[in-house]
This record gives sequence, structure tokens and C-alpha cells, in this order.
Amino acid sequence: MRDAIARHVHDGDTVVIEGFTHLICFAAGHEIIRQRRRDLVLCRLTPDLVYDQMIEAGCARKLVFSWAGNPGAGSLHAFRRAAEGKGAGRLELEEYSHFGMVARFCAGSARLPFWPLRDYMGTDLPAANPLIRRVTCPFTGEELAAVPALNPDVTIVHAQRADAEGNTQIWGLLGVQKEAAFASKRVIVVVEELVDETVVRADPNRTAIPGTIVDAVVVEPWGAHPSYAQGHYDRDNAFYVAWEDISRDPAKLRRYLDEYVHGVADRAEYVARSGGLEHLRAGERLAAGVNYGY
Amino acid sequence: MRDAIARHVHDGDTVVIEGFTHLICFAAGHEIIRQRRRDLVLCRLTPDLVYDQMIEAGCARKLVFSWAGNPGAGSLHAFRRAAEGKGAGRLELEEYSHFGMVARFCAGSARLPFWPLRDYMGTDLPAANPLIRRVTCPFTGEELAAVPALNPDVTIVHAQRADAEGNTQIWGLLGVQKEAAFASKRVIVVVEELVDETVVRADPNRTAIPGTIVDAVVVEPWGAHPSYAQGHYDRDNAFYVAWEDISRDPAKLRRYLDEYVHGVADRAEYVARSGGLEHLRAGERLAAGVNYGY
Amino acid sequence: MSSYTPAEMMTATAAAELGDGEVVFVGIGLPNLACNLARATHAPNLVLIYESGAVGAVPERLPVSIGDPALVTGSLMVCSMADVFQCFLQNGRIEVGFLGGAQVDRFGNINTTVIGSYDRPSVRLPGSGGAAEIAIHARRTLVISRLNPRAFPAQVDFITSPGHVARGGTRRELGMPGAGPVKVITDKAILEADPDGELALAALYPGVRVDEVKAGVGWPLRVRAQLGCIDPPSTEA
Amino acid sequence: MSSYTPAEMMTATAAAELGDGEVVFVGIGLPNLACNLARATHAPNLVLIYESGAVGAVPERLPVSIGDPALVTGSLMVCSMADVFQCFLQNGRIEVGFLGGAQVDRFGNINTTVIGSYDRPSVRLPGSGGAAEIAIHARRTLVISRLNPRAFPAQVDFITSPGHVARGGTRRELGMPGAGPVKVITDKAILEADPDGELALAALYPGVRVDEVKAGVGWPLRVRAQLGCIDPPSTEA
Repeated sequence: MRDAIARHVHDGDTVVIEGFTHLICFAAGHEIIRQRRRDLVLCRLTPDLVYDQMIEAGCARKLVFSWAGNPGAGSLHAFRRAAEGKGAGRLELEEYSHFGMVARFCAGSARLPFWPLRDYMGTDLPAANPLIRRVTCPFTGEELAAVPALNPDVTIVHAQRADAEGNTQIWGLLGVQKEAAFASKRVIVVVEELVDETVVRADPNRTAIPGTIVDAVVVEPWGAHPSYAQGHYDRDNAFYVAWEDISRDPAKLRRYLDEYVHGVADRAEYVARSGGLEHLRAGERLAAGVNYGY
Repeated sequence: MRDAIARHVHDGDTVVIEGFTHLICFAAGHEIIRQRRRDLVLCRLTPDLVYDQMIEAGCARKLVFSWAGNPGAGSLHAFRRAAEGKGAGRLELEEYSHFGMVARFCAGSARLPFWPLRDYMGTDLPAANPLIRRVTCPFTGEELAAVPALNPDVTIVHAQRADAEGNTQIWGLLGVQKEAAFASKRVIVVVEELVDETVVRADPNRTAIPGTIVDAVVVEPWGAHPSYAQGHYDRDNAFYVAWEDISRDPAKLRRYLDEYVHGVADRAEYVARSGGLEHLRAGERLAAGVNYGY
Repeated sequence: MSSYTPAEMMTATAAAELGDGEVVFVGIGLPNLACNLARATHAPNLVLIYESGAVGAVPERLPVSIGDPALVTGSLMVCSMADVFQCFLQNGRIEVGFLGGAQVDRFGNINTTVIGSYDRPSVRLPGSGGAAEIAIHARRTLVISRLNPRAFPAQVDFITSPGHVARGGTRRELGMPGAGPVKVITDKAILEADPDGELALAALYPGVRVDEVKAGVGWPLRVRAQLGCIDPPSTEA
Repeated sequence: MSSYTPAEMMTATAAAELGDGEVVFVGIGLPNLACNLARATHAPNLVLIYESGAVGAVPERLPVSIGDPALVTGSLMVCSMADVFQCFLQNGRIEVGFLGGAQVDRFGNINTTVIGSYDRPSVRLPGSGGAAEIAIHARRTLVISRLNPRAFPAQVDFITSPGHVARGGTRRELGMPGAGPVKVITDKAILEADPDGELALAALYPGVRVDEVKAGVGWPLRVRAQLGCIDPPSTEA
């Protein structure tokens, strides 16, 4: 992970760590904080705790997002302090709805300059964000909303498994990871498990991201904690709840970063420092395989 | 099948039987011929043998397509006779490239009036089809191609399995079936195997079409022959090769329809008339299942 | 004393709005409870869809977020978020959407973005998430919020999710496919839109007085001539 | 007498154009043979993508169509055709595309649509399939066709797949991302485009004379000062 971040994430980059509740790569976020990257443009539908931590750590110049809360548990207070002008540094905001962010990744993955959607009429979002514009249908004359393509410098995707070439398989919630990866100049895949190419080839319909677009593969078990990895471990809801209290107090948040991010060398130490995470280990709900014969 | 076609396919309808080489529902095409539907607007990327048969049978008023050949084996002569003005009836043509047809289904599935794509510059296709137009990007000012949404009256999808509600799972080549189904007013799913809902729920990432958009589920083993169903049976290439000779001679083609379509009551009789198809039965190449636990 | 809480009353009222077999875009919290109640009683075939991509979810535990793994295990389908918003929501396949927020105004517009000005907010809220498009595309929406004048101002500070008369005109004038908020379910009463789009008091919970409801909104609330009365939630289920 | 057929010569020549690790959009027939030959010799890491959605295919039998089940079994990924055209091809992820057709003209334009007029064709051909977008988006294309004046007219009857100078101008003027047909591989020689986009004789197969090639095209063919000579295919592999 250290090398992958050093090689592919640079100061000033537009960075995407995607994953909708599921498979959020905190391991990559923590390594970016440890390497003290600055002036990043952070993009995610839901900034979640990972970007709240990176904002407090001073990595971010700008945030591109659509829902900045602590899912089911409260606020992202580092984000709020910055947005309410009570934070240390300035944070530029570029705001959409979920559909708008998804559409931006779709345009990026198709290498089109924009994506059309029927959205935003009657809302104040276009007034708040001049990049939400309109396009006229050449067949009906109807006016639709349009958002610009998002083509990040680097996208980091966490997944259950990949082979050494980066052919990556994901199951459970898929979010916008495929679109974000195809939209990106560089792609880092972080997996719970490195598997032989034969495992991927045995079930090609499960492959979400082809190795041909992947620049680095990192093996990092528990790399998505406190979010989850279907079939590997559950979401650490207690930590999400605790975050409300930690992030509300900048001093407490700094102490958290010192102890769990700067204070550890890598993910293995983080897991140990967290007192082990075995209680989150997933139970078994195996699906049967299908026949690819002919 | 008889009831599903009688209920959902009417004279003059815009009909889609999709499936790119894989899972082409000949069983539905034959039933439509048996019920002597007329003035249909037939849409498919590759008309294939199924539409060549329907054209010869007089079901079609218009063909919307992007590649009208006999994959790997020659011509669709009923189509060619009509297109070259040598056929009995008239056949209107609306022609795109594969990407254009895919884009039309994407627009239809998203209920947008058009879909943008970077295509057709330098070709004679826009001159041949006035529905290939241009749209201007509201961000870059760039001119892109645009095609109109395709929203069929009925789409027929063949699949390996579905539950009684029509929750449908497909593996192997996916073509544009999902997009065509979501774009359609009515959806008929034809499956090799009817399974219990628990089978679908055991592997939800395999579901391509949700039951909420399905109007009829038909169980029709071998329903895709002479095309194939991954994991069930192989493509009957000998028949595709033989079609060159059958379709070249209208009399021969009529005899084929009399014998294998009008001359049989249903799919079971077709299979028997074909002398059994066991030689095409798929071998076993089982994929391992994954864990959905948490 | 009533043997039920306002939350139970709101849940039961929301559940009663859901028809069997309908496709519902679910949020966590009270809407999730309402859907589970409806499935356990009069609507066993309700189809729950979450913006996270889980379709036909049957969570074995109370989901703590709309991306809870329990929503995936045993669901009918998992699809990408591009499919959720394009093939389901924008396609018009969602019959009911649930909405809530810090502010709901007299026309059913909802604010989940900022209190104060957008550039210098006194309180920065999470933002739209999928709420803007749900408000626009769901065939109808149910708004759930507790009555108090701060939560029900005459005008919201920011329109995140458009109601019946939003920025620039009515839903029809703006070309919104969905019918908008057909009911605003509060802890004391139900508000419904008059033909001109303004919310009016339509039905009271047992034992609630009209002036209590009027005191809970920041504008002179219209009161319908015929006021409905909502039954208390049954104790079974 | 030569110990190889023209088809073998074309296959070997096409294979030599493929670099190890490149992503190739494959058609059936000769392009498929060329890719298999390249993988078996100098390009073991060639990635084969078929417009049907099979990525990294390793067919255990000679595929009879681009949708052959053997292309799926054991492949690295199967994706929808929307992803093939949007995420791979339009995204610029395809390095090499193979094209062929009934007519190839002096600027490398290809016709697979009609012989004669579009409305009253003497011969109706299959049409574009994915050829139009492959010609536009693949980083470079290889055109494979046997020489004869009917197959190489000065102008095609219909431009299905644009070459170097197409309807309305050059590739740059029309904003086409790909470089277009870098080589036209025939059964007698290799044609390449001059800076102005016109095809010229660039290399001969062993024992072929210039006038044989000139006789095979329907326009006065330019001949490069320095003519390359293609080695005959090796007998191994």
C-alpha cells in the first residue's frame, strides 16, 4: 500500500475512494494521511468517515460530493466545521445529488464530456452549482439536466478478490466502482484476498474491473474497516456511532489520527491497535455456483 | 408460450427478441409465426435466423437493426430478398451500428428521449438514417452523435433461469437484454429452468431482470435452439450453416416453416421433430459459489 | 393516556399508505419500520428497493444504514447505482418514495442542505443524497417529519427536494414526472396539498386539537372542512 | 512453389502487427487466427476482447461466431454490450481493431453495407455491426482483404467504416480519436497510407511483382520508393 500510494497519489490530484457503505478503502485513506498528501480534490458520493478523517488531516483542498452525513449515526463534524467556516483550513465544495454524481462517473467511464439526466427542476442545486447545466434533446426539443464528466487522476477500489493482474471481482453492493475505475487515469485495486487467475476465469460474470485498466493491486485484509466487505466482515457500526463523539471535538479527532493512523505503520498494526476485529468476521451464506459449460 | 404471445404480442407492435448470439428465443419467434402476427416492427442488433424466418413468414413491416448476416455462415436471404426488392412483400429498414442500437436501448431503459455517443463521423450512416442526429455538449461545445430512445411494446428475453415472479438470472454473454427489458412496455421472460425464489435470493448479484418489470414467465427448455444457452446446450452451428441453403430458396424456406413451425404445436414437438438435440447438451464447467454472509 | 408513542402512530400511518405489491424506495429509520410493518400486515408483497442497489431486500436485522449487508443477503437483485437511478427511478418504476428533512415548507418543498445561506450556512446539513431525484421521479412521495415551527417554515432556506410549487413553478410547469408529496405524516396530524399545492390540515390523530397542529407550523395553516381522524395503531403486528 | 497459402501469409503478417500485452478487438476468421498465432508466439499476454462482451477470452476451440460460448468459458470478464462500446471502445481502451469488407477504397474507407445505391442496392450486405465505431475509436486498425479491382474501387459505394479521408474530411477534421487503418493486409502485399491519407504499396510478399498488385486495385496505385519485403511465415507455431 505504501508504494502504491507513493507512486499513484500526488499532491493536488483528483482522488476517488469509492464504495457505497460497502467496501470503503479506509486503508488507502489512512496511508494517504500518513504520507501527508496535500491539496487533494476528494470525490465521493458519501464522504463518510474516511473523508472526514482526511479533511481533518489537511489532505483536502476541495470536496465533490452528494451526501455528507455519518450513515445512520449523525454528522461528519470535520466536514461541518470546514463547511460552516469554523474549521482550520478552507474547503471548497462542489455539490450534486447522488444521481448527479453517478451520472458524472458514467460520463467519465464512457469518455463523453457530459451525461444527460432528468433531474434538478424546481431545486436550488443548479443555483448552488453552475456545473449543473441543461441540454436540449435533438428529437423532442425537451430540456434535460446535464452534468460534466468526472475523470479522476486516481481511483481506489476495495474488493473481495482480484488476481495479480488486477482482474477484480465484487459481489454485494456494487455502488459506482466500475464506472469510477473506467473513468480514472490510474486505478488502484485493494483486495481482501489475492486469488489465482483461474479463480477469476472460473466465473467471468463476477468480474467488475478488468486488469487491463488497473495500475496497482494491493492485498490488505480488513482494509475496508470500519465499513464492511460482504462475505468477509460486517460493518463496525459501534465505531460509526462513536465517530459522532470523536469528530465533534477536533482535539479528540487529532488524537484518533495520531493513535490509529500516524501511530501505526500499516494496516496490520491498525488491526492490532483496534484490539483485533474477529468479532466482525462474517458468517457463511454460500451461494451455489453455475455451469459455464457448452 | 401460446398464451403469453397471444396476450402480449399484437399486430403492429414494436417487438424485440434480443440476445447476442447467446439466448435468442426462437421458441417465441416460432409462436409469433404460428399465430400469424402481422405488421410487426422487429428490432434486434442482429436479426439472425429468427427474424429471417419471421420476415419470410410475413410477420414484419419494418426491421430496425445493425448487422444482418448469418454469423459465421453466410447471408439472411429472406432479409436480402426483401432489401434487394426481390421479395414478396415490402420491408422498411431503419439501420444503425451496434453501438447505435445499444445506445437506443440505453436511452429507453433510462426513459430519456436520446442517448449521446461519439460515433458516425465520416460515415454515410447519418445520410441513410435521419434519426442519427447531433447534440451539442453544454460544457465543451463539442458536437456528438445522438440516437433516439427505443421503447418497444414488448421485449422477449430468454434466460437460464427465473422464479415464478420473473426474477431472472443470466450468465455468459449478457448482450443488451437488461436494457431492452427495462426499455419495454411489456416483458416476456422465457427460461430453460423455473427455480424457487430461494435460488435467486441465494445469489442476487446474478439477477439481470427484476420480476417487478416482467409480465409473463414461460418455461421452455431448448427454447433458444439453434442458438445456445450457456451451461445448458451448445450452439447448433450445423443448422446455421444449413440455413444458407434453406433460406436461399424461398420454396425450401417455406417448407422449413411448414414442417418445423406451423407443423408443430409447441416447442416439445419441435425438439422431437428435430430428432432430439441431446448431442448439443452442455458439459460441466462449474464455477464455485461465493459467500454472502456478514 | 394513549398506549402508543407518536413514532408508532407515524409508522402505522405511513404503513397504511403502502399498497400490496408496490415498489417502494426505502430509507432507514421510520420508513424502514413502516415498510416492515406493512409487509407483516396488509402488504406481504411490497418490494423494497434501497438506493444502494438492493432490490427486494428482506433484512434479517434492522438495517443500520441503507447500505447494510443484511439488505443484500437474500435479496432478489443487487444492481449498480447507475441502474438504480436510471433503470428504476428515472424509468418511473418506483411507486412510493419516502422523504424527510430539517425543513418542510407550505408547498411541501424539503431542505436537507443548509440552514441559512448556501455560502455561509449556520448549519451545514448532509445534502440531497438521492432525495432530489426521488422527489422528482417517484410516482408519489410520503414526507415524514415531526411538527414544530422551525421544521415547518413558510419557506425553506434551500429547496433540496421539490414539492408541489417549487423554484420556478408547479410540478407540471417544471415537467416533473411524479405526483410529489401526497401526504405529510407528522406526529400529530396528516397534511395534504390543496389543488393549488399548498399544504392543509387533512386529518388528526386521536386526541389532537386543531390549534396544536396550527402551532406546529410557521404559516397560517389551512384546515379542511372535512377533517379525517386516523385510527390508533392496532396492538397486533 | 511456396510452402504456404496466401491466407497463412496474411495471418502471419497480421499476427506480427500485434504487440505483447495489447488489447485487441477481435473478429472471427482470419483475425482470430492471427491473434491465436500471436499469443502462441511473440505476444502471450495479448488480451482478446469480442464485441459480444467476452474479455480475455481463451477459446478452447476455433470460435464459429463472435458470440461462441467457448469465448466465455474461462474468460477474464463478461460485460454487457453497453460496457463494451462505452467503457472499452469509446473510452479508448482498445489498441487494435480488425476490419474487413466487400469494398476498401483508396483512402481506406470500408463498405459493408450495400453494393449500388442505399435505397435500391444490387447487393445488400450485412451492415456495420460494430465496424463503424471500431474504425473511429480503436487506437489503430488493421484492414484485411484479398486484392482484386472489385474489392478495391477508387471510391466505395457506401462508407460504413471511415478511413483516412472520409465523408466530410480527414480524421482529424472530423474529430476521430483513433489513427485509422495503419496497414491494409492483402494476399499479395501491404498497403499503407501516405501523409495525405491515400493508400500506397508499402511492402510485397515473396515472389509478388508490383504490377500484380497494381492490377488488383481500381485506381492508379502509388508505389513507395523503398518497398519492404515480408518474410514468409515460419513453419513452427
